[in-house]
Amino acid sequence: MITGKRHTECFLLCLSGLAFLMAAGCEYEPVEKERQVPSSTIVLGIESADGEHQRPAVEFDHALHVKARSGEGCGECHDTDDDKKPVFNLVTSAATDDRDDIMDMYHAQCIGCHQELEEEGAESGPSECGRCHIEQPGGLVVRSPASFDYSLHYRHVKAAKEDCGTCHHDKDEKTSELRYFKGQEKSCSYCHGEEDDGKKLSLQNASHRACISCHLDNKEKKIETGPVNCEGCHDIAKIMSREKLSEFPRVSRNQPDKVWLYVPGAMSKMVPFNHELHETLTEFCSDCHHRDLKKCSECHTLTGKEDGQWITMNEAFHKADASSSCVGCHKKAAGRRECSGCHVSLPEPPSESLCMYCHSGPQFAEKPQTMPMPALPEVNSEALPDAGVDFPEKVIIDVIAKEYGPSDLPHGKIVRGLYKTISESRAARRFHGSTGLMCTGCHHNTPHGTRPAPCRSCHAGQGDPEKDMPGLKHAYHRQCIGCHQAMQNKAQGCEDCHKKASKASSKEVSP
Amino acid sequence: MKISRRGFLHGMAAAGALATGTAKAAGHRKFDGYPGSFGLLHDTTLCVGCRSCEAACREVNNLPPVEVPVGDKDIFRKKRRTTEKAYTVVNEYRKATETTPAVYRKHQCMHCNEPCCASVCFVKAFTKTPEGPVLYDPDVCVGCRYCVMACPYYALAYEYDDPVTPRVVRCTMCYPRIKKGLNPGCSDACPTGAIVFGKRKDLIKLARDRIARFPDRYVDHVFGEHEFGGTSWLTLAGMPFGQLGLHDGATHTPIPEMATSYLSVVPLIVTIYPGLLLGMYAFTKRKEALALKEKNKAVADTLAKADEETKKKLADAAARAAKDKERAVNQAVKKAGAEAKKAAEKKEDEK
Amino acid sequence: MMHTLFDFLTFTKGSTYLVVAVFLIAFIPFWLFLTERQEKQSTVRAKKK
Amino acid sequence: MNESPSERTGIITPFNVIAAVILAVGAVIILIRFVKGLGATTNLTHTNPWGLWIGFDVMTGVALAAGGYVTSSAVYLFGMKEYKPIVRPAILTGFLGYFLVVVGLIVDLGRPWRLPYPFVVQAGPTSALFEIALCVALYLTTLFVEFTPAAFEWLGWKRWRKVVVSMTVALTIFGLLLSTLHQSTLGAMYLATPTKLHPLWHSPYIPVHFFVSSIAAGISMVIFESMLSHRVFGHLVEISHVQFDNITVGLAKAGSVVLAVYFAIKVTGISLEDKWHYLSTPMGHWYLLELLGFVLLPCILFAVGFREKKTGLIRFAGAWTVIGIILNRLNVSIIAFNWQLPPDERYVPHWMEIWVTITIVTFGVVVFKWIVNRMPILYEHPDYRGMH
Repeated sequence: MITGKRHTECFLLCLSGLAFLMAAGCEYEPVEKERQVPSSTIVLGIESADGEHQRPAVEFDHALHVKARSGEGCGECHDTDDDKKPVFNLVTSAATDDRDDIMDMYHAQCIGCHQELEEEGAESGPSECGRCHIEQPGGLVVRSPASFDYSLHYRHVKAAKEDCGTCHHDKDEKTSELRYFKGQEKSCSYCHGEEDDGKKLSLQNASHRACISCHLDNKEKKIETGPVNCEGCHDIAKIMSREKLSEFPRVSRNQPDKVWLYVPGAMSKMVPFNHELHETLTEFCSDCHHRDLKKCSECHTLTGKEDGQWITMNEAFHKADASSSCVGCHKKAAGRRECSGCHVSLPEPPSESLCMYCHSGPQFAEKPQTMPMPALPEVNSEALPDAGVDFPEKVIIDVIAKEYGPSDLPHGKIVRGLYKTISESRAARRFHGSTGLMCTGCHHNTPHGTRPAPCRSCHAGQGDPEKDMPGLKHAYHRQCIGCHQAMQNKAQGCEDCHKKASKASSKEVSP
Repeated sequence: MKISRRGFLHGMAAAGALATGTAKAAGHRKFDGYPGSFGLLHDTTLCVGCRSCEAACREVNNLPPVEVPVGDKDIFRKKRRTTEKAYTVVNEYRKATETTPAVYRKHQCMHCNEPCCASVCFVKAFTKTPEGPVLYDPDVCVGCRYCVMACPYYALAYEYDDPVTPRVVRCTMCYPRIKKGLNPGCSDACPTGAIVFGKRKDLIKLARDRIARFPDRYVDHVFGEHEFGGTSWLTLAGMPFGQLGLHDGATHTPIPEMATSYLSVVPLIVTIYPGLLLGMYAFTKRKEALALKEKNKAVADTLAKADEETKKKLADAAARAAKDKERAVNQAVKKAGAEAKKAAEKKEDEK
Repeated sequence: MMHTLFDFLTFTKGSTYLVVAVFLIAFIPFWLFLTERQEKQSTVRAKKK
Repeated sequence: MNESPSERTGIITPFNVIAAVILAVGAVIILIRFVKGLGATTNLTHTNPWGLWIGFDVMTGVALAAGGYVTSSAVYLFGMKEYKPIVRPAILTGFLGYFLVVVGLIVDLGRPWRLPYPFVVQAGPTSALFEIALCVALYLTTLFVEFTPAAFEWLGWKRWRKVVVSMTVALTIFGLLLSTLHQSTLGAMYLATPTKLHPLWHSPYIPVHFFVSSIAAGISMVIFESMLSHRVFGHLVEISHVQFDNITVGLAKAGSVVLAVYFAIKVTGISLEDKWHYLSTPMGHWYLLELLGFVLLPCILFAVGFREKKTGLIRFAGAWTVIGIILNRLNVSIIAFNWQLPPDERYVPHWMEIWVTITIVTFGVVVFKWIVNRMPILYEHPDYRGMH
């Protein structure tokens, strides 16, 4: 009995010791997770010139106040315009921008209200400094920009009974007043920026004012309408869960369906561009057009213009690391997990042969008056051949089997997987020309339609460092593991593909 | 024993043989290392952490086989370093995530172009061979371990448990195999060709070429091309080298240059001190001598003064004596004259 | 022809050691030569006294 | 004179007993080290190849043995005759100090029997260590020769004594030269580790830091050691207390100035490489502790002690400076070295290492005692009074 107790004690002791050792052994890395502040909380705190706060910033729970004072209406805290409508300016962007004035204003507003309520004997908030200015680790406000995608836009179009003027307006140069110009709608950010001078509001104030007041009106009119609180537009979860229309007409702002991409003076072949198709592939116009909806070539000329921040036409279309350039966007698409297996091993820049996939139009020094509508043929993926000598179902790789046994490669399974991915994507079909190109993902440098040569015919022995040509063993492992890593296939360890061999056979079988 | 062949200042003798070039080898001269020396390129973006290199290294160097079987990833829970039983180790520097694979780096002696270990060794036990490897000679090693302490890559290990013939141990870049025309064990074993052996210059080209072709796979830097004067082992990476246990933004100045910078003051001190100090010594001596002279002079003067006075006293005394005498004589003469007169008058009266 | 800074340093530092050693030793006879007469004179002076 | 109380009361004194125990155990440990290797007796690792035996026995030992060259050059080169009575004890301490350094080295080296290799087999002239080895070897000899007159007087070999005494100036100059070189080069050793030693301690000035601090160490050691020997061997000392106190006060002045200079160049070093921002880090606070607590403070204490002629304060400052120098050398060689490594990769000395260090120091004290009790160190030999 006692001995038994002893044993357990000893065991526990050892266990704890072991645990300690392991703890000591493990590399410790700082795992301080940042405190998340909900989107409905507004952090109030203006840094002084030397970036110092006298007291920690106040985390103002907007939702709580809305709930508590729901009866009173927003005007209680927010300024109201001439016709007593609340304008949802951030108080900080009010008349003054002197730090102390703003601070006083807040203190007056908050504490004043809290004290009044207290006197009334109603439930109230704190009026002592420390209970609003709470010392706590700086948090990360999870507030994502309100995303006004095509679907949401159409819902507004419907709600506004096709009257675009409800939201869109522009400044009349003559009368210098705001009115609606048909067919010249722009995104808000075209005029409304960061700055807010009493007259032209900042994007934030403008949109808050426009959206929320409209939603409030509808609310009063008991019409189904959009959110009036912060999280309604700025909480990522809410945004994702928002109902997305599956079918809705295109945003109509007299844009073309199909268009020739042409830049005056460019000697390259023209690019037939399917604008309509790309609308379905993007979420906002601003994915490609930045603020206004001009033609690319207006700002991005051959040599670049100031309006285009000196980005040339060539860069605008081809810059690989730009989000809004053709190549950049396509590259991003090709980086998706299901594509990356092949695309990860494509060198930069891509081979010239790829240019023709886009530059398939005619070539003119001067753009002719009349051009035929660009024809963009729908490419259908051809069927896979039946399994056989030319399309083996299984390939046993044992050419170099030594301490590890042969590895049987599920060729058919892999190919069918890729085939499915490609044939489901219009772009993939278009750019892989046909499924034939798919094979070159692994059997690179093999002309389409011909039976691939065995890997070892190029990847001989130790390979050739001069040409950066890996040897056979290296080629196999890089191709397989590289692809598995890119496509997040868990089979990346030695034993996953071939077992440790007891007796190595090295029978030549063409892979 | 090799020692018999060596003589004192063997090092200088060896260098002296190369003295032909030294006329040009002035301070401004840049040294580019041995042309056509070999190196290895470790592409960490291709390394899958299988540790085949570790196993192969132990095999070709007749070391005990790896304790944890190849492919077992548990070993990466603890960071390891090279020891007297493991000339190379692979460590995991970033854990695998859902979307990104883990990042590994193989560590071993970097075989510097300007080896720090060699420059700090006071018996010159290390030599940079024209082939690239830095070789160590246990026959002269005294065991001070300054090399182990100075190596910026923590690549050297020491046989602490050997009381009689402890050695510094480290990767030899498989010098014997290279001499035989073979590749280093690790590069042969690597399944993905993440370790490439070749002429260092070619490998740098190769690395740059890879960076150019896959700009978003690599950090645009080849570690070991210039760091501390460059190393034979070159490293490519997809993440900052600082996070791979290497020195981010290390200087290009070879450590030997920094380490020996002060030694150029030594000859100055040796040549200046004797003159300077003897000067000071002479100075103090002179001060003492002067002080002595002053003293003597003072004594002499006082003596002289005293003696003057006595002389004067004597002289006066003499003078006074003479006067008295004269007076006495005159009186005597007068007296005599008067008496004679009297006598004469007396004579006339008798007649 | 030297290829590494290390070789260059080994040569220069080594030879410099030899050079300064020579100078250090040579300084003693030099000093004696320099002060020989002076010593004599002082002794002579001493004798006169 | 050759009779001393410690001998009259026989061999069994508390001191002797304790010393005997320490030495006995130490001897056993050293035996283990040579039979089973460094691994069995030290916490040295591949990452931390230098431990207490280098950091204290060598680094600190050399610094604390600086009294010899400081005093001898003061008296024989700069004609400060009044310090004559402290030269011999200082030189003896110096000689023993360096002797112990070599002993420590022999214990620490992997193959100590090859110690002469750099001179007889193959030289590594690019190494700071080569220069140090050369200087220490020569300086040890120099100190020995400088010490011999005492021995010759004891033995009564007048002619030998005469020869050596005639070389005094040459020896002193040579000693000062060698000390300047190796004291500074000890610091220069760390010029090779820019990535490992904390930037606050690593500086292009580090050789100068080491040299200047060694002077301070020498002076403080002389103050400290003379105080001790006057306590312990009072019966041997013949200079009057007044004379002894004057010497102490004079030393305080020197010590204060040297420490002030040391402080200045240390701060200058920080500005030279714009390393101010490190001062706000934990290591920076540790550095400030060393700089303000163990350089500036004793500097001020010495100054006050000198002004007020407070020998007690001066002796305290002396001891404080000695601790400061030890701290500095340990910082450079152990505490601020590999500072960026995680705790489990840092070096902490093994108890055996500490014991061996204590053993070596004890050994030194015993030998010092033995010699002082016999030879004319603290007093002038009657036959040679007022000579040399």
